[in-house]
Amino acid sequence: MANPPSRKVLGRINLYYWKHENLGRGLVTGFGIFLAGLTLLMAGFLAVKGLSTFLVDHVSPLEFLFSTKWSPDADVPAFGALIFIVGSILISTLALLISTPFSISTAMFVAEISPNLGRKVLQPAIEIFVGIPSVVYGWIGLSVLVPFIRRSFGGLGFSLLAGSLVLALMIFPTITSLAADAFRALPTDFREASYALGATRWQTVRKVLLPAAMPGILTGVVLGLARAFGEALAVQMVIGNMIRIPGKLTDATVNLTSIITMDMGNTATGTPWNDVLWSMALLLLMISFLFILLARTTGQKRRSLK
Amino acid sequence: MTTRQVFEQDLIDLHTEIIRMGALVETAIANAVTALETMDPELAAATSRADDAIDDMEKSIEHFSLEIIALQQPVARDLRAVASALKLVTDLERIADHASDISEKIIVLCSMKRIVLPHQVVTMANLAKQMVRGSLDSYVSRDAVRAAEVARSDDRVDELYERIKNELVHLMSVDPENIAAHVELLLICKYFERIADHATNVAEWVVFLVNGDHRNLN
Amino acid sequence: MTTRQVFEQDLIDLHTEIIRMGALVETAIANAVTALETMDPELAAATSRADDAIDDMEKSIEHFSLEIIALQQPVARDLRAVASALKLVTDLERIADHASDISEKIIVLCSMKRIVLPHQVVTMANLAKQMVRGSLDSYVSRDAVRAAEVARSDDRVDELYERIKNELVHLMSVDPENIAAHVELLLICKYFERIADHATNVAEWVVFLVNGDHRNLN
Amino acid sequence: MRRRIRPQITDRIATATLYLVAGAFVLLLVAFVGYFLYSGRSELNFKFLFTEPAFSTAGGGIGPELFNSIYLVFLSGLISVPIGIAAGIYFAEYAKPGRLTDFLRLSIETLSSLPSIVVGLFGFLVFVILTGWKFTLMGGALAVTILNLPVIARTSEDAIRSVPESIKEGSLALGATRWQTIVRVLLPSALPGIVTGIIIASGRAFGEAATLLYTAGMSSPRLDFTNWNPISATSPLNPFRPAETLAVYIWKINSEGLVPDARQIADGASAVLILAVLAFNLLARFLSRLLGRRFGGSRS
Amino acid sequence: MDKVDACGCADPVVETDRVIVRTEKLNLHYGKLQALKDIGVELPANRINALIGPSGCGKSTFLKTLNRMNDLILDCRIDGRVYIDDVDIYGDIDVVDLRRRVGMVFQKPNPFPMSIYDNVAYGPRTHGTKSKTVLDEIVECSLRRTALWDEVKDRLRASALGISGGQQQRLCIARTIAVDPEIILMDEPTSALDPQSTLKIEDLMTELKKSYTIVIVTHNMQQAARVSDNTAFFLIGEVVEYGPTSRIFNQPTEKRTEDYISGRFS
Amino acid sequence: MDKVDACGCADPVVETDRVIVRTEKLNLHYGKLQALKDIGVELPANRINALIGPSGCGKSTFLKTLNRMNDLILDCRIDGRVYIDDVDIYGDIDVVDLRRRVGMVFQKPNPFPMSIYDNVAYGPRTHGTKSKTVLDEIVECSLRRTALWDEVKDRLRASALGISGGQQQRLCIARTIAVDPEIILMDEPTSALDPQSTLKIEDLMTELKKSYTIVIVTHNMQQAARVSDNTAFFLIGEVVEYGPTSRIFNQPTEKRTEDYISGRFS
Ligand SMILES: Nc1ncnc2c1ncn2[C@@H]1O[C@H](COP(=O)(O)OP(=O)(O)OP(=O)(O)O)[C@@H](O)[C@H]1O
Ligand SMILES: Nc1ncnc2c1ncn2[C@@H]1O[C@H](COP(=O)(O)OP(=O)(O)OP(=O)(O)O)[C@@H](O)[C@H]1O
Ligand SMILES: [Mg+2]
Ligand SMILES: [Mg+2]
Ligand SMILES: O=P([O-])([O-])[O-]
Repeated sequence: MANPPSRKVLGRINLYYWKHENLGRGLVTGFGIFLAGLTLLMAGFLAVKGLSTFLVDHVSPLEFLFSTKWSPDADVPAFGALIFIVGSILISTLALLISTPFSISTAMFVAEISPNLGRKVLQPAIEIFVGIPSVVYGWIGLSVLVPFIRRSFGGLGFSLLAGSLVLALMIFPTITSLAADAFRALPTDFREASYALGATRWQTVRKVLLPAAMPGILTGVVLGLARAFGEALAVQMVIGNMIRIPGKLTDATVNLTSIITMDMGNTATGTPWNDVLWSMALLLLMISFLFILLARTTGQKRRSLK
Repeated sequence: MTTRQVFEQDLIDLHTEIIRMGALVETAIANAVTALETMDPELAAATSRADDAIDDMEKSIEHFSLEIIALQQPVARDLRAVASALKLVTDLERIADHASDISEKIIVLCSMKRIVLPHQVVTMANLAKQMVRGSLDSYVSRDAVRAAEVARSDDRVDELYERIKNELVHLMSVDPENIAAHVELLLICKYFERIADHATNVAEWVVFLVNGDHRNLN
Repeated sequence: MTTRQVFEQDLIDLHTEIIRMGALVETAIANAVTALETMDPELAAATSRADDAIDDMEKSIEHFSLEIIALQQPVARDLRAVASALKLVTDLERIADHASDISEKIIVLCSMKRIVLPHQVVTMANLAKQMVRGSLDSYVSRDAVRAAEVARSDDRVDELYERIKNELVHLMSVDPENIAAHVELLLICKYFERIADHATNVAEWVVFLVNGDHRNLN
Repeated sequence: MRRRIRPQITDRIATATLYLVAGAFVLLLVAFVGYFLYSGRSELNFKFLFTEPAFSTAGGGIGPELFNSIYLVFLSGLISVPIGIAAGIYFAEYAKPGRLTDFLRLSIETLSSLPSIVVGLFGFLVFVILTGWKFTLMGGALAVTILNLPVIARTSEDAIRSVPESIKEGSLALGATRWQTIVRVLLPSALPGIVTGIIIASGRAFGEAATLLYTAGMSSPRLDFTNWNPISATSPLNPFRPAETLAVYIWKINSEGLVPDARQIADGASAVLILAVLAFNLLARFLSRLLGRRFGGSRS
Repeated sequence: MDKVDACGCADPVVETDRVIVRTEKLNLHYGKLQALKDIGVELPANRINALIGPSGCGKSTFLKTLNRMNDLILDCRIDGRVYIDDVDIYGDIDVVDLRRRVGMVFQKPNPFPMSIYDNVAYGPRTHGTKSKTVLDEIVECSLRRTALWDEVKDRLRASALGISGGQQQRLCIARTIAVDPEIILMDEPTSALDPQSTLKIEDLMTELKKSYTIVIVTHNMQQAARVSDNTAFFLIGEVVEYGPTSRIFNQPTEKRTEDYISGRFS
Repeated sequence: MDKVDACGCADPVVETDRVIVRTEKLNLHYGKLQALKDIGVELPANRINALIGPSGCGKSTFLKTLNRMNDLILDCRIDGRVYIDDVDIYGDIDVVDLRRRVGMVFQKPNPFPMSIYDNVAYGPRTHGTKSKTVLDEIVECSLRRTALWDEVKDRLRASALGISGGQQQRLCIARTIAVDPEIILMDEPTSALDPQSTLKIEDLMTELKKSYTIVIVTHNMQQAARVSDNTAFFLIGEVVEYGPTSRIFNQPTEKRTEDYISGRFS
């Protein structure tokens, strides 16, 4: 089989192949590995920084995770981060509880009840919501929500409730658009089949579509949760930043990201206080890794169903 | 019943129909032979009348075969089964036709002065009858070897026919009074000869059905 | 050539083949009639020899028809075209066979003492010949009306045959010397009668081909 | 025929409820946008957009911040788009399927959903401390790049993967190499998806604050908009200078509260951000539809 | 077969040649496009009625008028009458109930992403059956009738998406049967299946016609020839010819029908 | 046809019965599964060779060994020899060039999402043709040969995704022809098409065999019967019978072949 003249073969190297395959392949492989390396580098960096709390400063991991005593600048400093962890968990869970029902309802509307309105009105609206920067959410929480809560429920206004509401608003579009995608990804066959058996639209949505879309919706919920957990500025602006476990919804509290944001600038590198902040960052990294794993497994279930 | 089974059943029905028709044809020719031996005008008349039913069967089997081809689109062995059915019914019908013709001639003979039946005529008639039965048997059992055997008998019939013809010509010249009767008898023999030919054709179709290979067997 | 065109071409080829075969058959029977009229043993011998080619054509057309059915799976009109081809070749072959038989008898006749040919024999022979031609024409032009006409002629042939048979029986008794020759002549007439029958069958298949409706036409 | 009532009524009630929720959601957005445009209306003028912020008096603008935001998006895009797409291609086409690749993909996904404050801290350590650059626009851009790279890589990979396998086979069966297939068939087909990804990432960079607090810093030097020499310290084009972006500015004036008209500035800046988001959205839509039409038609 | 009886399904009485579906001057428009023109046919009960015709001639559209699935399409307008059991289904009737009585099987097998059991039980549950025993019985009976019981009885709780395409299609038929319809509409039910599964579905149809009236759209001429009792030939929205399948395939009266079935259509 | 000549395509000389593809003891494993067993066939040039057999018997796999598309599958192992024009294609050859010489058309039409022109020009461009005039000529010629020219000549710049499925499939064939292959492999090329388009593709194949050798996988028995010259019957990875189509369909020597083609396969 003779090569056409355009294929110059020099020694054992086929120039044509080199030019049209190996070159490009080498390039993209390099960048792919660079990106992967970057990730590992970050993880490594955070791990080194974050673990030095325990390895260098000899803070007990148990104390870090389970103590509520936070006095980093005392003579005998205590580095219990439980308050922040609880704050993060409370605020995220609450946000999720508020936004999930609305998200699913909106997703149903967009995908099933009125795809037309959904496509023309709601979908763009959702996308705009996703794109709004978190400081703007924080700002609206600060300038509208906090005064409102103060007037209605008393207290400072800066509160767990304000933080959750702002977060709920932020993650609402994430969950909604993933849930709507999950509904839309369902084949029309399901709908036709159900109608042909004499089911009403609501029966179809409730009994066939919702269960079928559940893995996709769960993925949305998990990713929403991840975002809620990691959000810093918007929450920090409205939560009040009081280092205590809140007794009620209108109490101010604090969470992991807020304390990092606030204290990082005020501490010197290498001090135990600074190290503890890094440990919190590491904790956030681990949690987001966990959430991704979770979202993946639910997502995989969805793929295997298709 | 499954679609495939419907088709199988169709093929079986086709087979059965042909066997039924074959049985009628066999009876017709057997009756014709008997009527000839016993010079029985009533049996002959009955035989002649039976022919209409056989004609109808031919048409209905033809129609059925074509329907199977149109609706089931058989290939290979199945197609051969249907095609051979389509073809051999014609021969069967022809045999029955000839049996009926023979019967009519017997009736004519009976109305004339009695002549002596040369014994070879009966031999030939029986031989033709056996060939028909043999070819039908080979069809039932899809037995190509048997069919080829049947076809070979045709030569004997032809030979017998030539001899009978000569004898009858001789008889006519020695017995001018009975010329008409002997002419009828000659024609009867001619019919038996044709019947043997058709039986050979049937045998040929059986061989085709089994082997997929259609050749003149004699 | 497109697939569809292949099929159309197959159908056309089939049609052409049958017409070719028909032409050979027509020639065979025309020659047989001429040989009879002129008592020409050489023409007769040639006619008899031509039969093998026709036999081969029958087989090849049958084979072709089955191949078309197996590979193209025709329905409706196409199927009828193929099915009627499959069926009527048998009749054509039979006609040629009979023409060959007639020729052989003519050769025998020529070797005997010359007898006078009753003029009705020639009439009948020509009538049979015309029927064959007519049935083939109706096939070529797919003309069911013409085919039905042809089939109706069969009655005339049968009638003529009866009359000739009586005349020949009479001749045998008045001219015992030529009995053998007259017997041969009788058998020749019988063959013509059969030829007319087969021509009728061909006509019936033409009607089926055109109308999809297969009935006895006489 | 027997009439059955219950399912139909449930159906009506459910439908009405869903309409209500969806309507409320749209109202909320309208209120949101309306609120900012209304309260920021007084600031949506040239002076506000183009003048320097004031340090402790009222009437400052957001000129440098706006410029910084845009410049940052541009810089980070310059780095993240080619690398992101290349990495996307690698993972979609060349990475051997297996545990290692799965693990890498998982890592990258984690990177993309990492809290931005954590990325900011990483950037702080690397681009501020380790390199000794101090707070710089470049540091911020690189940190934002870290945030955006996975997004772009991910959307590129998805877009390439969603090109039907059959099209790829078609190209290979014609005797094209893998690389030719990627460049000539896969990338053009995936372009709408990739572009959407880039624009979304840009929008994110535009509004990002947490990452930048500790990388690009919370202050800007006095910029001389007539100086276009990129290595001069006062040049707006100099990437190695501290640069406060719009989003950071909003956060800062709220946390520090030194300017008397903080509220108005924040309102105005928020309105600008929201308008920018709207613009990015429209652009993404427009481009992906344009490209979709160019390569699309209805895919059957 | 004996097993079917064992599961308690009453042996159906085959009534013959009772007209179950009758249309009169049925016209259907999609917006400005007229998809059906003056259709007037009478479909006999307990028969397999095949609809054939070139793509876009309105076969699917006609099928969907019989269970009013066209109601879901916005700009679809219907004039004329469709009687099922002498009731005008475009009159004042309950659509949901109509769809229960007129089941439908689609081109691509479309089981719900739930267990095999739940798929079959879906219809009865939707229509208010709650009792577990009754449901069990319906499920078993439906699966037996579609000759699927033995193949899946050990994994009724497994996902319906895990069985083969042919089995899925039979499951969809079982699901339709479970609501005890009178008529089953099938829109090219085997075009997505391999030949072996196709044969099984065809067998099933022949079996089912004892109890149900079947209307099937098919592109496969042989399928229509093999399984159907009557065939209607559609062309650009009209019924050109309707009659016993064996006549349509042997001696169509219309030249257009002949051209179509013998593949001469351009 | 005269138009084809007008476009400058040399009228091909039909050589007959030269063997172009020959396999010897070809075995193929996917991991542990043996998908092809000891295949030894000789396919003649300028003929349509049909591969038939039940699902999963290895037809597609065999087809893909002929242009080494199986190279893309990781755990696929091949022993034995495949000769094309007496060159062992698993020896030291250029795969890219092999794939140019052995074109492939897939089950579902898969035009590239670019213009009709670019689709056809894709192959030649990939192989280094740059001249606009040459490309124009190749495109026109290929489209003419697939009888598509008249249908699309006014919208060569329109997206290939906007034409009908049947046209798309012919476009894919044109695209394959454009690189001037010797052999065209087709894997169920009409199974996603309606009957009319199917007929057109079949016609095209009959036309193309004058210039190319065609190997086609089909599930449609009639299609194999109608268009192919030779038929190979595959069963569980083996070739049970191979011969002239008319013999296979009239008088198969193997009972298994007969059972399969007459639909008796269980
Ligand atoms: N929802 C719809 N809106 C508008 N027109 C439609 C719609 N559904 C079908 N049509 C049109 O109505 C006509 C008939 O369509 P229908 O689907 O009934 O054809 P069909 O005979 O089923 O064809 P096929 O064999 O391809 O399924 C076609 O011209 C089609 O384009
Ligand atoms: N990439 C693969 N990896 C593992 N096994 C495979 C792969 N492709 C095919 N097989 C297996 O090899 C066997 C033959 O497959 P192949 O696709 O060649 O069958 P086929 O005859 O083309 O069937 P069909 O008619 O369904 O297309 C099957 O058992 C199939 O499951
Ligand atoms: Mg349809
Ligand atoms: Mg395959
Ligand atoms: O049918 P025949 O008259 O030739 O026996």
